[in-house]
Amino acid sequence: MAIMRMRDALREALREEMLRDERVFLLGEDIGLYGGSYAVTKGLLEEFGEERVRDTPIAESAIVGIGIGAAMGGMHPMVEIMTINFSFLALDQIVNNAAKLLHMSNGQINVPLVIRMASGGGSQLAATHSHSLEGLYAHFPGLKVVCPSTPADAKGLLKRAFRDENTVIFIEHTANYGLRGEVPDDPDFLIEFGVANVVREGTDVTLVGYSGSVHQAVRAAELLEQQEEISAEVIDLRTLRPLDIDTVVASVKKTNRAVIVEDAWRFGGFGGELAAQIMERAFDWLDAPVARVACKDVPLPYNRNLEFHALPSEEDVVEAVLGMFKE
Amino acid sequence: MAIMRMRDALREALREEMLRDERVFLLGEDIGLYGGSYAVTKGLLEEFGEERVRDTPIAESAIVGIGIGAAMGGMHPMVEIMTINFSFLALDQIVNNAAKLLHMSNGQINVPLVIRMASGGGSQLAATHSHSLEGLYAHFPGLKVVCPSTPADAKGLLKRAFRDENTVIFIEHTANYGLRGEVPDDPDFLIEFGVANVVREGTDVTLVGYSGSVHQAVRAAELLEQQEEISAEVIDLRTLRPLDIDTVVASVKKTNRAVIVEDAWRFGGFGGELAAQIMERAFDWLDAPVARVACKDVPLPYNRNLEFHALPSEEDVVEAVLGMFKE
Amino acid sequence: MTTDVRSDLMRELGAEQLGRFLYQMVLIRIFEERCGELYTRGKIRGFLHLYTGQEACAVGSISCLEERDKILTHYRDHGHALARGLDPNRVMAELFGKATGVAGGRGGSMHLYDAEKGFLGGYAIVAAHLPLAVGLGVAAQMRREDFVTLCIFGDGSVGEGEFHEALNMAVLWNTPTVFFCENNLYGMGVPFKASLSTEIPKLAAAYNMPAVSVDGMDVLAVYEATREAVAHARAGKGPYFIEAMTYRYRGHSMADPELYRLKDEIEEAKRRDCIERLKGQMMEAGMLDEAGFADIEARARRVVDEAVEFAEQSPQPALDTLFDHLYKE
Amino acid sequence: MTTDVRSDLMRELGAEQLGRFLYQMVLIRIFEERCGELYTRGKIRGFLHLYTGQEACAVGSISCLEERDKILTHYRDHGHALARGLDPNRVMAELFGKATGVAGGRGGSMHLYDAEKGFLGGYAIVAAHLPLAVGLGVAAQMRREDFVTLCIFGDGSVGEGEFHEALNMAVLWNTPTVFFCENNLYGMGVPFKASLSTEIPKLAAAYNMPAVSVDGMDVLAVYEATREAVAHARAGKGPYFIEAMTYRYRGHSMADPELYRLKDEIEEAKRRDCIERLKGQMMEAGMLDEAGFADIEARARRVVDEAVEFAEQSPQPALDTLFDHLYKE
Ligand SMILES: Cc1ncc(C[n+]2csc(CCOP(=O)(O)OP(=O)(O)O)c2C)c(N)n1
Ligand SMILES: Cc1ncc(C[n+]2csc(CCOP(=O)(O)OP(=O)(O)O)c2C)c(N)n1
Ligand SMILES: [Mg+2]
Ligand SMILES: [Mg+2]
Repeated sequence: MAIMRMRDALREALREEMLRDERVFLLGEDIGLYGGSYAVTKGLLEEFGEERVRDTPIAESAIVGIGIGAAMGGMHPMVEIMTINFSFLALDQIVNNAAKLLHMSNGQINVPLVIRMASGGGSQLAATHSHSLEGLYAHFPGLKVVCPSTPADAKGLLKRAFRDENTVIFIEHTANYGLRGEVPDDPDFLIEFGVANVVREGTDVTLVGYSGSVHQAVRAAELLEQQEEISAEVIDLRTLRPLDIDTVVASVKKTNRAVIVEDAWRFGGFGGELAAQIMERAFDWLDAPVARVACKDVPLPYNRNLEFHALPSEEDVVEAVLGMFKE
Repeated sequence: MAIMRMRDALREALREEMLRDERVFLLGEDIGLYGGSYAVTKGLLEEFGEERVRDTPIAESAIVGIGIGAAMGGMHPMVEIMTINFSFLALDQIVNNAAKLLHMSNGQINVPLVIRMASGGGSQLAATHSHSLEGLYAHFPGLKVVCPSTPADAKGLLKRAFRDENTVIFIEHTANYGLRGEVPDDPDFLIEFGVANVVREGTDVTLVGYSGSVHQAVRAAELLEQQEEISAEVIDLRTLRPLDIDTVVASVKKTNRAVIVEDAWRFGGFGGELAAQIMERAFDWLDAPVARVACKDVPLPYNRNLEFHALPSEEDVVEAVLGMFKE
Repeated sequence: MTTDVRSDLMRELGAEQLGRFLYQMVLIRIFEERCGELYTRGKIRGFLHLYTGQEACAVGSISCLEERDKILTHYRDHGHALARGLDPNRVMAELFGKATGVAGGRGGSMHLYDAEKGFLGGYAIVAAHLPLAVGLGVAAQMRREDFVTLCIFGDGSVGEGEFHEALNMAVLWNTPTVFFCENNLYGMGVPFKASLSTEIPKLAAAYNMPAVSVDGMDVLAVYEATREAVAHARAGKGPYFIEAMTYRYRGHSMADPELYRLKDEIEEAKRRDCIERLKGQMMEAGMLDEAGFADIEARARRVVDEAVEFAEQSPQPALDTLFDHLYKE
Repeated sequence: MTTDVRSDLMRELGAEQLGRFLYQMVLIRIFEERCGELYTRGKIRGFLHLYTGQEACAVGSISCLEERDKILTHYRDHGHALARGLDPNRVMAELFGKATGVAGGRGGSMHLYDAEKGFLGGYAIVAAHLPLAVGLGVAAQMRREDFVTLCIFGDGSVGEGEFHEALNMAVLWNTPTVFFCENNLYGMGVPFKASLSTEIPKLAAAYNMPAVSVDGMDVLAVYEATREAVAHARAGKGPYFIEAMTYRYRGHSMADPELYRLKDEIEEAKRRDCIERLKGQMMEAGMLDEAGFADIEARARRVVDEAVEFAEQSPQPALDTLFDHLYKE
């Protein structure tokens, strides 16, 4: 075990997988000379050379398409899309090629590809640079969607992604890159997809988060305990596809209340899916409708006050929980 | 009133709006010489000439971008994206420019633009050509999302779209193009956005649909009445953003049960949003969890049996309703 | 009819190889005409884009490939599949949506695959397979394998951004990619001149790769150009661009009312027909007589008849296979 | 230092106009250096891309425009905004995120707007504003207005598909668009040569439009080329492409560790500094003396001081304005 930041844990995972499997190589904008815009790939160009760490032109669609083609040709590439905001430009490749080729070719062609991208708001980057699109990707069958919240999970899940024969969308919240935590050294440390993590046990309400929002949920749980004597269980989904709804439902059957916390816009966001599934599976256990705490329905503004007003906060979570107990 | 097909009603709307407002012009792939791939624009090139009906190269992103630029320059363009499947390629323009410019510029720049696209599965076009993405578009603040199910609605809503100062995503289900219905002749016939249509009244269950799925809901309601003596109310949302949830909630408070019917994949689809909102607003009125009937979680296959097996059917709706009464 | 004897190349190829070209072109022609009928009868559904008229492109280019090479093409892909030697029975079965089809009935006309034969798919999103072809080239380089990827697409694709992105990166990374553009003068109903402000080879050459334009109605010209391109790519000299000027006799798809072009233009193109041309050349060279040609036609017809029969008799995919191949374990 | 006297052009422009050029370049330089400090002190946040070194591009090109013309640019947009005459107070206030900012604090550094001045935005998605510029040209044509759109972007944008799509359509539709590429040799940390397989003007010219490369460290060269381009576009002759070879003295953004280039290269570029150059030329021509230059600097510094003061004193946007301007009624 070593204590490290999430960005370093991610780099460790990439390094170990590159050492383990020569089919693994990296391509993306500024992952080489620049060292990665969030420094995840720093040093890898020096260690592995230009053939395996490739700086690309700014051409998201082609980069992903080349990753897909290389995967079809027997490699296991990792494409870094600098931030999820630019992934709109590659969405056709992801949805129509990466996600569907196996099914459309009746099992003949698979696309073992890892697509990493930085995500989330809260850094005053304004409306075009602050998207949270985990749920958008989760909608498409054929993809797997991973969104770690801790350094250890980041490493274990990213290493797991390179053991997958399918395309894995790996989404990293920018606010998490600097987070520190214990990370196993074991080069075979893997975390399975579709296994949620009960971050904190509790009895009165279940808070469900993923990626950045897990930390808000945990802070809210602490506030609830300290200020309101409410015991909140916190679940980190870790992967949205496959989704470990069983763990969520088991928790809700115990607590009888659920609040979903996410950075994305509420309207049409993934929280709706979670709320609906909880209702479907735990209807008779629910003491109150599942609540959703999410981003307000506006493009994120640059101004810090406005941005934080738009984004969900731990206070919003506390308020949502208290609302459930009032009724 | 005249009886016409939906494609003709759409053409009428375009024609009337072009006659009314010289800022309106059309651009898109094969809308001119070819007559439109679904014949919606047929004859308009002949009537309005090459300046106002523009065939474009195959370049979805630029086409939409040019539409945005022209709108910024004082025009009110209509961009036809041949099918919604190709709109992935234009998504960045739609989400980052069309939807956000007004807000980002603090109200200085608006984008009065209508983007029409054909949508939906069921025509054996296989996985890349069968998407239903109404819900995906509805997620983005700044857009309006319209999806008519009848010729009259198509005309009234499309004309309304050209009276809007914002970008309107106008989604037409391919299965609806040939549908016939009465359509008002009045050139000022408009249908407001955000007003759902109660297509059929009922007392035992509320079926909620939009675009193609309204018709399945209606057929299911007929089966339920004939075979099971269950009285189903059917609501056509007409627009997803703005969403008329009030009409839905009022209905559910009367029927105490709701089934959402949609062509999109269930997982992460718009149905989750609807189910969650119904729960939030009518929790104490619900006798059963809101059910969702949607596409199975696979890319749509070419084979007709497989495709129909994957898509939601009226039988699936009936089954979902019966399931609610059993418990 | 032109019978410009390319005597050197014809001698080099010989009667047998030329006969194979002729047979393949005839097979594709008959196959496609039959598909047109079957579509009208509802046996084939969805979108169907026939290749009639363009046969020299598929046959001339694909004949230059080795077994280990890869092909990516667009949705107008029957001709390429047959030229690559995919089983006509299984291609037809795919069009029928049957379980025995090359994609188990999941893909249909626009999405044929045979990975074992290096036929990595028909792609229905215009230009989206161009980057994939570059990626296959990267894989070839990194695996130290010397396969070449032939990437086939239409003139309409040239308007898409991915065309540019892919060409640029292929040159930057020097990948073994042959870009093969079948310019049939129309992207659906839009004349090529209305969709590109320049000439295709001029644009391709601007990226710093060799770019040529050839007569795509002449199988020998296509063969010669592609052989050169494949040798270039295989030798590690990087990508190569070919524009083949051709023409489709049928509408864009079966749904096309063909309002955008005149019958005359079609008739004019037919006078340069690729099958008639090679037939004439071979006859002139004494490599073929009418009986020989009749025999080729009869063979092709039998193969197509059998394919239809096979497709008819094949089972539908079972409903419980719907979720197969969603993820690979 | 080069002081190649372009005497004809200098005479034509006269001391007043040249003095304006010099003043604007100095203003931008001082403004940007102040922004860098303010970022370090946390007054400006988010992404900040400074324009230092490239001033001649903004000033030389934008000086050629009429009031009715439009400008679209990318996220490195302060220089363009100031050259267009946006109020420095309100630009600085925007960087502070204040209600008085040119976008009410919603846009920040990357998204400056002043619609009244035809400054239609800084765009932060690389190359996504190129099609918008073509669309504005379409609007000009259809409304029978003769405004020209100047579209500014970096060398890195040239790799994106939209670059290709936009250039092609601008030529096809003959729009009054001036494409102005500031080639500062890097797209973030990727050297230009690693991101494009060819030269930019060669590629642009392949679309059949005039394309030139000019010294972007020479405000007079930029002015001359852009004047020609704007006249061409305004006369209805269609789009025009300019590559301006320039250099940014600072990192890509404030977060840039600058691992990818050597100090020497930066020093070398500074020897061709655009401000020093014009200053020298004007002195040589007797249009300026050291006192005059000191005066320019002092004026610029006062303006920047005042802008900072204005920004500091301005109010934050009220929280209840969050939903303003989501839809236009
Ligand atoms: C991205 C995208 N846009 C639009 C279409 C619809 N479409 C299918 S084929 C076609 C024309 C393509 O023309 P071309 O590339 O010349 O090939 P051809 O059909 O002539 O063989 C169009 C517009 C599509 N499939 N994909
Ligand atoms: C589509 C997209 N991809 C990636 C980025 C991240 N990014 C921002 S600026 C930049 C470099 C652009 O370089 P260039 O166009 O040369 O402009 P410069 O910064 O040199 O002025 C990159 C990669 C982005 N903003 N948009
Ligand atoms: Mg074509
Ligand atoms: Mg640059």
